[in-house]
Amino acid sequence: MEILESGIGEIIQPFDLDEFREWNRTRKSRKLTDKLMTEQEAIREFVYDGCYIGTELYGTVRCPMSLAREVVRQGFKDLRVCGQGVLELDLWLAAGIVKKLDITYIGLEVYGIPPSLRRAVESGQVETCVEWSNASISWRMKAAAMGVPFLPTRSMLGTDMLKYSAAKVVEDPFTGIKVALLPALILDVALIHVHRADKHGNCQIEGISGFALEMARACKRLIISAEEIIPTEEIRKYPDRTMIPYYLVDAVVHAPYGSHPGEMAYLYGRDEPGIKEWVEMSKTAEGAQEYLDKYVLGLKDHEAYLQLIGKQRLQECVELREKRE
Amino acid sequence: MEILESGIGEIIQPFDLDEFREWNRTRKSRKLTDKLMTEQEAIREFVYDGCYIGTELYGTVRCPMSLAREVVRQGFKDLRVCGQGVLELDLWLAAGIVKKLDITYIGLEVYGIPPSLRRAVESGQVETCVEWSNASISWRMKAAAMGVPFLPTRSMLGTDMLKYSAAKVVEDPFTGIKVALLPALILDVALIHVHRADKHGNCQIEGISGFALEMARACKRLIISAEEIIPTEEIRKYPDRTMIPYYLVDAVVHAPYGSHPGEMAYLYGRDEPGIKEWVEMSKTAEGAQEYLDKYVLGLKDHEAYLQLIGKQRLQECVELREKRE
Amino acid sequence: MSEEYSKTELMICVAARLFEDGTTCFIGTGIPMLAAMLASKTTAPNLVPVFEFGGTGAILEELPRAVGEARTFHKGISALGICDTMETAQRGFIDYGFLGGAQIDPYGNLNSVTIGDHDHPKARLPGSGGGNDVGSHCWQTIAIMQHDARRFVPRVDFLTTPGFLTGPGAREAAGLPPGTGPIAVVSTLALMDYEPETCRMRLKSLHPSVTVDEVKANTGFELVIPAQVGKNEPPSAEELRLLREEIDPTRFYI
Amino acid sequence: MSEEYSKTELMICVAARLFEDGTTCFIGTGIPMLAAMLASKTTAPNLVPVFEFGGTGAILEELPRAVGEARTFHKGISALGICDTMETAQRGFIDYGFLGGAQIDPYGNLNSVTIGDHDHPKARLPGSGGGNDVGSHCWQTIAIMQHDARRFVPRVDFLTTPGFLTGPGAREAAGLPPGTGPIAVVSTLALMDYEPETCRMRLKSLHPSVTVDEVKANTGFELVIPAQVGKNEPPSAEELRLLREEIDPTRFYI
Repeated sequence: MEILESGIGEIIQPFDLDEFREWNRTRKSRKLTDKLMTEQEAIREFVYDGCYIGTELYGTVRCPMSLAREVVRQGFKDLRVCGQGVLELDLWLAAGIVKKLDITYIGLEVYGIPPSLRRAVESGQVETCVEWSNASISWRMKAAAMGVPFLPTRSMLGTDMLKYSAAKVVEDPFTGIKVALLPALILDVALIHVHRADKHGNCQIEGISGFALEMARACKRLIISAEEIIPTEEIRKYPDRTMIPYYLVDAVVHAPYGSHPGEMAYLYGRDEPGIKEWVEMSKTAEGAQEYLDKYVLGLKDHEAYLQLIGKQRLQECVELREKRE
Repeated sequence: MEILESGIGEIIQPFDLDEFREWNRTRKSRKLTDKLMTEQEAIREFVYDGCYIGTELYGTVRCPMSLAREVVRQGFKDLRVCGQGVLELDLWLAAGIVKKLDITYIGLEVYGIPPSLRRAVESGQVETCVEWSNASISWRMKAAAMGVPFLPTRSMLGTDMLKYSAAKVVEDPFTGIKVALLPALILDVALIHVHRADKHGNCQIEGISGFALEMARACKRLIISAEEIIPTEEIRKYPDRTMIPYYLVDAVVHAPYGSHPGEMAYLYGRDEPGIKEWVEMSKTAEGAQEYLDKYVLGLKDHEAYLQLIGKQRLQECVELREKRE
Repeated sequence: MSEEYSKTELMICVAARLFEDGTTCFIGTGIPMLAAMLASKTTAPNLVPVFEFGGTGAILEELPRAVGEARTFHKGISALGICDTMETAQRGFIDYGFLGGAQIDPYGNLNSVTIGDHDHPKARLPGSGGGNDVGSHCWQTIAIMQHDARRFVPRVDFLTTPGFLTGPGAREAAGLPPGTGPIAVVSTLALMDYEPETCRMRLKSLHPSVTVDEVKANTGFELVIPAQVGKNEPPSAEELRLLREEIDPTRFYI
Repeated sequence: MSEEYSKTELMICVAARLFEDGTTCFIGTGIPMLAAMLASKTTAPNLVPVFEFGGTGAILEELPRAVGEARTFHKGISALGICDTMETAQRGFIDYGFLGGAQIDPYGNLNSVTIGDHDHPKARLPGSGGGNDVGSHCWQTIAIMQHDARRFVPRVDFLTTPGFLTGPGAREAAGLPPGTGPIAVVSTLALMDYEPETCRMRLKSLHPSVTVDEVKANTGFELVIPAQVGKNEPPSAEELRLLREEIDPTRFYI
């Protein structure tokens, strides 16, 4: 089973499964403790300069925006990031806090290529971009979540994606086909926004799960923000709805409208004007800074953000929500 | 990435991912057709002599017992089976229809080693036993479900399990640790019992999911039996509860109490006397045959089986069900 | 005689007519969403839309603006995660995929990563996203492109999403699943397919009032020009009504 | 002065006392279930029981009779599937695992596959089940055994579940996760642990009225006998009351 080809991309986040096991043994309590914190407390305690960090799902959908803004507010630097992202990573890029990227897609969806991404990468401010497909980065987390060093795939074969990734092509010893081996990805910090969580960190998600299950199991520190904090009795009544069990979680932040201006399935729809405001202002570095000042740096916390947005606009988002029918 | 060790076990079910892809392309309709059938119709249409077949979950828990009994009733032979099984596979072994086994565990749980297994294997009637752990067989299905030729694991290393399996040990090219590569398992036929399904085969399961998601995605022919047939509107109202989408499914059988004498979470508890009856009667070949005559061969179908069990005993099982509280 | 319509509306209609009823199809943001909705309201009522982050079989009553938003699983068959969706594609269950990019080459290879050198790019683009996966695992893919010589290039700067790679047999040699590959390009000027023997892009049919020379002039490589070049029907009044009144009444895209 | 009790009740109590509070533990069918329930009602109220088919953190109000039944996720923290549970173990989240088998050797290796030759066995046993996985991934494992010379053998006929394999360093050399391995055996006669230097089974403490010679006579290999051999407390009246009245009132197991 020789290596037929190796990507020249850097493994931005080297991993050691035995060290991960030891971490999970010694740093993850099995006790049901109260992990409720504010955004400030959680980000201050678990995020650090240079850490490898990721967010789920993405900017306009069930995204931990209140946590992402707090990361900017606390002024961390040299972050190594995997994305898959829209507004959240674009904010980080505009704030100049990203040093290396395992990049799959950072865009503004229908609004196109993010000027912040272009400025950050073309200026060399982001030092390294290692390329992965959306599925590949999810499978890399899935490998870590399974506790294995790699997963095979038939994605990326034959392209420059393989060449500029850190994957390796081998011949399957059972059937002889070629597969790319994707190295496990163990994040230092993961930020995930959910519909409901109890104070211990047991989480329920509605609608698509994105890659929340994989990321929650593939990180050393997991900060959960939740639209609603529910009693543990509710969790225990529906154990089959628990997608992220408490022992994976380090902090639980109560963040109503935590995904704004993005949407939250069945709770509120996206705030199109709010999204467009970033699209417009981020066209220039100055405009992006103005946005950051107005919506992030100039505000104390998520509560201040929600006050700035205002009850009426939030209510309008609620009226736009997807309904079960 | 050389092969450090190879199990001497046979790959009882050789696989070809490209052929599987072609099958999924040409033999699995994307249309929402009516797949409702009786046990007889479904088993007759999709099971065949010598096929590689599996059941989920196992004998006393959410097990497709009505389908398993029908397989015996129709007198197929030379089945190749993966198990993980209790009553269902024990019945098949007693009926002498199993030729080869990818065996993980076939036992009577608290009641110990199944005499039927001993008779079938020690007599040589079962020609081949290839050994796998419970996790390994599930991961083999997961590999097929992912569309990849293998998955790595740290199970089975250093033991006779590895030696008598068909796994291969390699050194991980990223970190240098040893891992066992488990070959994908693509079943010819899978039988899965669920709580609710619509006529197209969209399935909802409550409680633990066992390995239903993996098996449903790792087979060429999938027969679903369901406690309840629900309208597709119910499925579409809760798309996040669909564990098995219709396009994987070939037949849907309405089978109330389909897991009896096993349990069905939140619907009915297990029928201990019913289980003990098999435990007692299967101690001798004659007794096992007597049981088969009484509960399987001597009965026309599942409805006749339920009549034999009787409303009162079934009601007693319902009263023993797990409740959400 | 059809009324006035925009290039975008025309592309949507031409793309929509390519959908085959009763098939599964990966839908990306933008034109594919409108085309899928139009198709499901016209020629492909049994189309099964698949969105990469988990939504499958949605009833597209309202136009999705993102591949993860709730509209992608509205009254859907299932709402799972990206791994399940992509593994479903890897198992061969997804028939079609729509793709886009900043560059396309004669073999249908697409670039959405960088213009210029990867490590010192003239322009950084969003990245593969699910594009590479869709191009690797779906049975057939269709590209939607602005048609000009800067986008239709002899060689893409960064091969992000596999078309036929270097030509006949190249996909299989690379390990990509046999029988997969690009089948069409819908551009602002015409509809292209691929010449079976060479796997090179071939002009199939022209949009109304577009000439072969115009297409050649806007293509940065030698396009295969068959003896017979067809003409694409302009949007019908009904197609335009559906697009403007039912599918995108707020004119979010069109 | 404690009242009458059965060998099984004694084993359950000795096993229950080994549970560490606030830890995760793989629970198999039989004695481990009773021991886990007893522990959670006495010394380990914060024990997190894990059952291989998906139940985690259940409140064990009624005695499970199978590792998949609803009682294994009664008021549980989560009810997922076997892959998630086993992957959680592979990631290092499961502290303890209880194991059983037909044979055990001096290094704590267990056999539950065949007696005699694998391909022509004298006796076919159920198979590994989750045993091999639990023995591979859990940090520490505890075996529950009938104590006689046919079961405590120099070499198991089929090495199903890894103990220390051939001795010090052997698990790591085989690729099993560092720092894992067996820590104890609860038998019908005594409690054993392992000598750190040799990884060989060592007598730790005797059940009431059992002698060292009796243990030796019933062990098919040379057991390490330390200078000090302890004594296991008989079941307390409270332990027996819990077992008989609360945990297994129908005497399903005991």
